[in-house]
Amino acid sequence: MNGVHDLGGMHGFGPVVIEPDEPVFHAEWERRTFALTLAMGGWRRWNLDMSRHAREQMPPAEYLATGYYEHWLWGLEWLLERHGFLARADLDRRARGGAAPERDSASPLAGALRPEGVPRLLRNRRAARLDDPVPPKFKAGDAVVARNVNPAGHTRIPRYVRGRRGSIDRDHGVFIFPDTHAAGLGRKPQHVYSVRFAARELWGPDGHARDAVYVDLWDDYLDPA
Amino acid sequence: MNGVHDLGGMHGFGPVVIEPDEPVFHAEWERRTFALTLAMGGWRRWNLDMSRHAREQMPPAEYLATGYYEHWLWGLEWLLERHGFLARADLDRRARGGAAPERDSASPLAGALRPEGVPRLLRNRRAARLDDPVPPKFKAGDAVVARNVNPAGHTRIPRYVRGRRGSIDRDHGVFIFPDTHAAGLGRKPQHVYSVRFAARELWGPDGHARDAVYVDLWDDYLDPA
Amino acid sequence: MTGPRGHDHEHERRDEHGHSHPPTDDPAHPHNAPLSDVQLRVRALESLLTEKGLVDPAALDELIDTYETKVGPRNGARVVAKAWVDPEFKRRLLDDATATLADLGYIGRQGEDMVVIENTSRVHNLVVCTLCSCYPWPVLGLPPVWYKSAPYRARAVLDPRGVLREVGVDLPDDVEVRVWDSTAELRYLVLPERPPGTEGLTEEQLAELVTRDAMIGVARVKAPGPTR
Amino acid sequence: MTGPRGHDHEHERRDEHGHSHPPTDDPAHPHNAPLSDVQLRVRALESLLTEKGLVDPAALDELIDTYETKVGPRNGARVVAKAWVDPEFKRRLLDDATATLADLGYIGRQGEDMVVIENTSRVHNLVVCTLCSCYPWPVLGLPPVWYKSAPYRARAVLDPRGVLREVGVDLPDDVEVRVWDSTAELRYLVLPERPPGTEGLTEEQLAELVTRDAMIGVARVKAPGPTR
Repeated sequence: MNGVHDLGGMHGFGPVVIEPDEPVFHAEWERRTFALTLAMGGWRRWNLDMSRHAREQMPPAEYLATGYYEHWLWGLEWLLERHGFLARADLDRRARGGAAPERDSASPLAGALRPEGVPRLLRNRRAARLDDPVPPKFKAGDAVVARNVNPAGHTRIPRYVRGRRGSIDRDHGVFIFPDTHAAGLGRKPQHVYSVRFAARELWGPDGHARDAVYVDLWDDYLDPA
Repeated sequence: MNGVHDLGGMHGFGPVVIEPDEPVFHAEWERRTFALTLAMGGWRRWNLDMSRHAREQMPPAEYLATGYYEHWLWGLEWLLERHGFLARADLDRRARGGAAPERDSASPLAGALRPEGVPRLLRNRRAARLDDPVPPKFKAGDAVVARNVNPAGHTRIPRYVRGRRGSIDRDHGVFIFPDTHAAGLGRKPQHVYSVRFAARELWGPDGHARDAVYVDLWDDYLDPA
Repeated sequence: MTGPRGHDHEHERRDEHGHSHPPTDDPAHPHNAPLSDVQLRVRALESLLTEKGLVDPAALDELIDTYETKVGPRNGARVVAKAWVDPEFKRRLLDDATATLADLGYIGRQGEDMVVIENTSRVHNLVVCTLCSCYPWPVLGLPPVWYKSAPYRARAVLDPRGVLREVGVDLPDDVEVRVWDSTAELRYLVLPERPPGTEGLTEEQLAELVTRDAMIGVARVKAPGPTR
Repeated sequence: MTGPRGHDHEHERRDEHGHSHPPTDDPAHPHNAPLSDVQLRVRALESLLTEKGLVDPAALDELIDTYETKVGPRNGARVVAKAWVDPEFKRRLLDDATATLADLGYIGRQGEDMVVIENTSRVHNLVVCTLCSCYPWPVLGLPPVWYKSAPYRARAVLDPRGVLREVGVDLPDDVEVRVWDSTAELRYLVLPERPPGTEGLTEEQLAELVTRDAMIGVARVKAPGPTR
């Protein structure tokens, strides 16, 4: 989808400000949101692409007015509701009531993430890479053009490369295709490449003659140039 | 500038909802904001392109969270401050104080818009059209490509046509060029054309095969295709 | 509403897209609610500019009155009806809209350079301004909220058929949709199709059928009668 | 902060871009201020999911502790220092980052497939994720606020030299800037240039010089000494 999350190339957001000695989290609710997202992901009712898609459903003005963990919280609530874990109305009610967590009120179900399961969850060595013997459509050095597609669903081809010409820098191998995976339509294994786009090709005279942007793109996003 | 005001082609904003029997204004502050903007424009310290540019400076999240007359108000405040009419800090102070308008506390200056001047102001027959004998670069039927430019300043070439191919539908004559005019860099007279872009050229397979978008573009935004 | 000077007893509610709505009798928001921030701010702005002699409140009243009571879509409707009954006028209107509308007095601010585009059984036209909210004031008045809002500006160019379907206009696949994005100082007016069954109506009666939305391209003109 | 369970005495302030900041002693916001909406909401969410048996709060604590105390940019710094002193390791790291990092145990979530890119006197690399905030967790920990925020995501691809200038890295015109937009599941780590004057330092001493920002590409590694 062409959402406000697709920020590459936008003006008007002000300077980049690096906070010195920044802590990992800035508030306890950020810690808990982070951990709740990972723990609930452990139920494997949704995949990573669905998680990203969920965050992209946040209303645009709200997305831009809030930070990272608010996006995570919004996306988690959206997924919990859609997968029947928790209705937002129930959460609204509990939040208004302000009741303190009753942590010991239930034993974790079998299948819930336990402390001893955390190292295994985080040592994950497989995310989106696949072993399927899919041949690549391109090889390093090939000239390509990024397709001009504008799907309403989740996609990982940013607007700023669509219709632009680049060249294959390297082939990363076979991966899950996010557009179908986010929609529950399968993994559609295919190659991912780093594609080099000259800054001038992407931005015209406003780009620097020497510079380039490398974007990871799937076979389905590319045509021969 | 590639700002959030450049909305063409975005997803995620929800349905179009037409309000039945909608009034011209929905609140008194909208009436006054509208009229203040026109009346202060009468001082001719800024032009229409500078007004649009001013509204585009609104922080993106705020722009998307607010409506039309809030954009106008924000832009008017920005212009008033930059042109030395009124500091925002003074306005903040007055707004906090909540003092009622003291309308008769000063006589309008010579040059201020008076009621009898309103019909002439609104009967304006010249906005951006010029008589300069500038030859057109293109004629109806010519194949063109919209330039891929990404200026940080004001521009009227929407992102969704940049780099796309179209054809000249008609030549509208010679007009002021907004990119320079908004920056106080002159009128740079040139032709404006309606350029027809096939929906498939703009949106790829997500466009309808039969449809087209006509966009008014200046010579400086176009190259021969 | 308490008239053009009635600042004090207003309030607005906002929908999820942040658009203002007219005052209601919603008991959660009584009419004597305190002034909102934006109300206070605009009052402060007007008072400061008035004190400096930069604006004359009476001129503001006159500007507002013009667009609330004098200039509006009835102007455009009269033009459309005239074009339906007068082929020579229609020819001139499509050929040189600016001069033809000026002859009727429908000329001026945000309508200095006009283009009229004709809907037919084969072509449906739709007008938008994706970058701000350009709109032909002399013939249609000030634009409605939906025209100025993000959903329309975002989707009219990408998915015009979806937008039209949403507002009740279903177009067959073999009709061509042309979307006009008002990126320059040209202002567009759609000349809608004259509905069948209106042969006996006068120009004045026809004008009454023509809606604002039909002249933007998001509605069809309907014949009068039981189906209306 | 009052420790991992200290919900109650927190507050945050937000800057103009809506980002959270750590608690301060700002007297306008005392530490016993009521809980904010988002604090209440997350507490409610955790309590409901816990009551349903879907999460174990002790597991949440373990997840948080991992990224607050175990996984962070010191991992990446050790890799960089090793590559500076061991040419064979550096060759393998650039050739097959995933396997080489896995040998050191720096493998896992959000770092399953790694690419290391080398800065030289001719090429400066910069990593961004314009679409969300992808970041190599096993070597750098969780991303900082600026990396996740709109200004960086918007401008890193369009105006990388302007961004770098803003954060104190001025690049000569003849250096090529390569921006890596992490749109897929590859995660990028920049191998910064070893600063001159560090010939006598041990691998451990070198690792101490390497900053998070240098491994994202928005800073240079500086030699120790009075200029630091």
